[in-house]
Amino acid sequence: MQITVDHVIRFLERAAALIREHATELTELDTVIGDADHGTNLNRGFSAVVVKLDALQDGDIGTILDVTGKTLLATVGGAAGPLYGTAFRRAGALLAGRHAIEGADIAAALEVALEGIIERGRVQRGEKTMLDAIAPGVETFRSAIAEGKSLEEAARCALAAVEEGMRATIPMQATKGRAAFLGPRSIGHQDPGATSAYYIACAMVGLNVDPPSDQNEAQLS
Amino acid sequence: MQITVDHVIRFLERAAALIREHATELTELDTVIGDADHGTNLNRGFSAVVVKLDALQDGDIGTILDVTGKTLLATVGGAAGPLYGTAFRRAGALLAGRHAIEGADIAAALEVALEGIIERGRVQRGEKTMLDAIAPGVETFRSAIAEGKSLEEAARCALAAVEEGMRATIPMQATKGRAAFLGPRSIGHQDPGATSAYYIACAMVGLNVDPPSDQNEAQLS
Amino acid sequence: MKMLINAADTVVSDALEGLAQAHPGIVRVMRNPDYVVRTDAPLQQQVAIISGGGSGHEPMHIGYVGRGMLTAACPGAIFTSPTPDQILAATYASASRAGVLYIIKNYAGDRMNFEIAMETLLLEGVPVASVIVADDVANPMQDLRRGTGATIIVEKVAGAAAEMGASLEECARVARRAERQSRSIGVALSACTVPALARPSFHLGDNEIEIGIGIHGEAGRQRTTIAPVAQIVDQLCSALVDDLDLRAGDRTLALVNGLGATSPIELYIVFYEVARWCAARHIVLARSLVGNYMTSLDMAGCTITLMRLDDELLQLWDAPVCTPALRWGV
Amino acid sequence: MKMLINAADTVVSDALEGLAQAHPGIVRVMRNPDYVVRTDAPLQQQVAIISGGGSGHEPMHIGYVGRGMLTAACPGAIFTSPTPDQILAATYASASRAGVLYIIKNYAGDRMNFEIAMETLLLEGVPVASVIVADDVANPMQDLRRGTGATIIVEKVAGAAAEMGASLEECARVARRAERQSRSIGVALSACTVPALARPSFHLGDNEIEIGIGIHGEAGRQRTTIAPVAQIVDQLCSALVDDLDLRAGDRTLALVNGLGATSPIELYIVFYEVARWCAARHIVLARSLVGNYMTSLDMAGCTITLMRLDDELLQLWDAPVCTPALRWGV
Ligand SMILES: Nc1ncnc2c1ncn2[C@@H]1O[C@H](COP(=O)(O)OP(=O)(O)O)[C@@H](O)[C@H]1O
Ligand SMILES: Nc1ncnc2c1ncn2[C@@H]1O[C@H](COP(=O)(O)OP(=O)(O)O)[C@@H](O)[C@H]1O
Ligand SMILES: [Mg+2]
Ligand SMILES: [Mg+2]
Ligand SMILES: [Mg+2]
Ligand SMILES: [Mg+2]
Repeated sequence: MQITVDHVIRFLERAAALIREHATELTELDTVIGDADHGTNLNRGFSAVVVKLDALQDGDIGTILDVTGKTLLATVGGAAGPLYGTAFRRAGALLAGRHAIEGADIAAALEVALEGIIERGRVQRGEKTMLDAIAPGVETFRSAIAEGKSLEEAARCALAAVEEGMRATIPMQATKGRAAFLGPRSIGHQDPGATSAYYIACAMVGLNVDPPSDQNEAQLS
Repeated sequence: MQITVDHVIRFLERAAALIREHATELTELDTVIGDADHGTNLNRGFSAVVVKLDALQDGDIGTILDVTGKTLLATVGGAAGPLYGTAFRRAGALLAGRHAIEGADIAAALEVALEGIIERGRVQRGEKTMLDAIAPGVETFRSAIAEGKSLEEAARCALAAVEEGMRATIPMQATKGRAAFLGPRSIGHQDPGATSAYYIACAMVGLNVDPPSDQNEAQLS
Repeated sequence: MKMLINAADTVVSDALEGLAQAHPGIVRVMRNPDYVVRTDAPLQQQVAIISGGGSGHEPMHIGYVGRGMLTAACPGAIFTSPTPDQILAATYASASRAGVLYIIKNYAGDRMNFEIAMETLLLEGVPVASVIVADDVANPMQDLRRGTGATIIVEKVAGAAAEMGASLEECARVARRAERQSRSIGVALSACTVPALARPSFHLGDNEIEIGIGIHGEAGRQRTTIAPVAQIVDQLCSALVDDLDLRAGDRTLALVNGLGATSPIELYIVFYEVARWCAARHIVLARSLVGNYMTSLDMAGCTITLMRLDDELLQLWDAPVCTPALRWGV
Repeated sequence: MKMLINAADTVVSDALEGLAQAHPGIVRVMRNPDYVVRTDAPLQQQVAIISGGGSGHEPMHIGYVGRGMLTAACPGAIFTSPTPDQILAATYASASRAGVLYIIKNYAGDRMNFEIAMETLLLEGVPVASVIVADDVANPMQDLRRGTGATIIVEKVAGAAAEMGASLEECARVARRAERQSRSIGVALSACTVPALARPSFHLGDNEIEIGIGIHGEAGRQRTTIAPVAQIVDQLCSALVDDLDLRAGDRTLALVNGLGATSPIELYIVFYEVARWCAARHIVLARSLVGNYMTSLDMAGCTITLMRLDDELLQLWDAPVCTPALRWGV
């Protein structure tokens, strides 16, 4: 199957909805090992993205993702703004001019987005950041597509990997971001950025089906 | 009987002891309708008086009271410092050069002390201040002496009047001092200054007997 | 209650030593009796401007000693008026033949202690005048008004006049004018903790605030619930403007003062609302001051002071000042 | 949790409007994107000194905009680094051909947002340099050190150099030197309340304090019990002096900074103990600053910063400055 502009817009709307729904949870996680703003900031950013989407119905996928990245950059601030902003902009650059994409395109876009985060954050896996959720998801997605799995199937596998990666941040000691200041005290708490990455990944799954019912959304939380 | 320099020194020492013992109570009363310093301040002042007493064993009663007043003035601050300081200095001036005094002298000294408080505080009875405890005490003492009562008997009657006057401040609305800022909210609380006046009066009673035993002190509290 | 202190009974002396070490070029701190005096005092032919009051209100008064403001300040024990000994010692260290002006906040204790000092000075023939600051409109009765934020303005104005060589009468006149043109009122979000007491002097519930509080840990006149700042400012400013009879076109100075535990960002928000409130009534905020200028230990909340300005008061306010806590033009 | 605000999401904008109205002669406040800029910017042939960071630390940074210090400041949301858009807008409003120096606190978010802005400027050919402030010794690992109190010193020093006409390289050099010569550490008596969260971000018991806290409501490295200030200062100063290798005879600048809810009298007591501690080791406190200069909303506690001074840094520190929060020599 192919992913169209409509799908991408729906993905972004769902991501925004999930972030809004979980803003308090994200901020609470950030209270424990950060500065209590992750949910507030991402919610501000994704709400701004949604406002922009209306004008982009006729745009291409690359433009939509680039505008999303720019909007996140301009409105989120903190660490998450540059990281997610860079990721979306890189993906957007790769998909410039495209109105329909398929599995391999998405895998490539995720790959450059991931590189963007690694470069911008000067981060490796194991440092207790969003990367620890995103990287396994991207890898899993790429392999699944390479193995010939359906888009939906690949996305579901990737989401499971993201979730696992998110949980894996709990026992880690942070060495990047604000939690790193806490040293050993950062151990035992789930990383807020890994958690927001999980909710964004949730929004990607089932893109080829109708927007999730309330029940679906409830399952995600 | 006659009151000598020794008696006066003993009175001041007992007053200091009682103020020290009740400093917290006085400060607590001052917390409710004042600024939480009355006990602390008077305790600082009377402790300074006690230090001065050693050098005054050979002085006359007037000098001792004058030094007491000056010391309170110099160390107490707040409203209580000028009021008690003025009272002691006025009594000291009246009794200048005297080494022994009797009932009528004491009544006269209390009278000028009272006047000092009224002048310094520009205060009348019924304004919920120390005056409401001191004034009835002074009057009662003077009448008792005029009626020919013994010094001890007069002092006991006066103390009862002081205590009654102190309690009478509870239902009053303050119109002088810090409690006045509270307006009607000052009603229902005993005035700290009236209470310290009561403890000082306690120290005057039984001047012709030995310093009070622990038990006596316990009864006072 | 936690505080950054060594012990309750060394709070004032430790802080005085701290001030002395932090501003050696501006003030000298003398001990027993305690006072703070300009390093260049006594100044011949300059009226000495002296204030004082209980400690716990820093930077008032000790932080306002310096060129163009106070010649000396007398810090009492926490919330306790200074003694006549302190006041006289500060006076002898400051006063020239031009005389001395006492700026006294309207508290029984402050008034009596300064009065006793003045009685002594009169006997000694030292020219002395005084101004009583009673600006807090929380109490409707004029003589029951506390001296609060206006004290800083009066000290600044009198100090500027003295620095310009004004006579004692002249200094007293401008000080009284500044006082009469100023009104204040405060709101507390929490009580303060007197170190010797070691617990807050009153309790406010999670949603309670108290309007018309003083600066000595005393409770206010009215307890109400927390509301958006715009509403609180409306209530406070209405009281001030009514009492001072401020009208459209009047120029004013606004002081938004933190009581010790309120953050600067909140004070700027309060100031914004004061500015909006005044602008809506065409009251001109010609000058302003936002920050911790007169605290009440660790009380959370603020006071607002409004002063009607004219050219003379404006000029005195703008005159150079160099103290630990207020500094401009030098 | 009670605060003097209108609503959690208008805290920053209301405070910015307040700053604008309180200091119209010094700063201009621009909105969407938000930045604060000197009224006289852009200054031809003068290097623009720009800083920024999350809000909630007032007067840092917006209170340090003005002659002799920052050309512009970018306030983010509460505890949130500003965005590249803000930084670029501030830069375009400030920068002349002499270039721009960014003073960046060592937080992932601050670094990345400024980095993105720098990438844009490099493409556009605007000369740009940056200095990272990482002065908080709470973390033994150098690159995990937060930027705290030293930021104020670096801003002052760089601003003075720029005002004197120094080149971009020169400004960056003195800023980096000031940074390398400074160390800070903090202690909290209570946590702060992020308005959007509406409750304190961590809890300290009645007798607990936390050493090595940051300024974003984050917990510290070590929890201990309240002690006399002399003991706390001993622990904090030891850490600073060890790390900076301060020795007898060294001249220093000491900044005792309140975190928002600590009273001025306490800060002066802390400063007194710092002065005593240094004096006992023959470390010379040549300059000092005591007050709320970098807050963490309504956190109770303080930070101590020590900087080794030499003639050049001293001269830059003493140079005239005229900002809302720091003012001397003008
Ligand atoms: N250098 C980095 N690389 C990758 N992710 C990072 C880095 N620094 C922080 N993060 C992520 O950002 C999250 C925090 O985001 P946010 O709260 O918005 O920023 P801030 O820490 O500036 O308040 C962390 O939970 C972490 O996942
Ligand atoms: N004008 C006055 N005349 C008489 N007594 C007064 C006057 N003002 C205050 N007092 C007394 O002083 C007491 C308070 O003393 P203290 O706490 O030492 O002073 P302050 O109110 O300055 O803190 C009050 O309880 C009251 O009895
Ligand atoms: Mg955060
Ligand atoms: Mg009292
Ligand atoms: Mg008092
Ligand atoms: Mg943040």
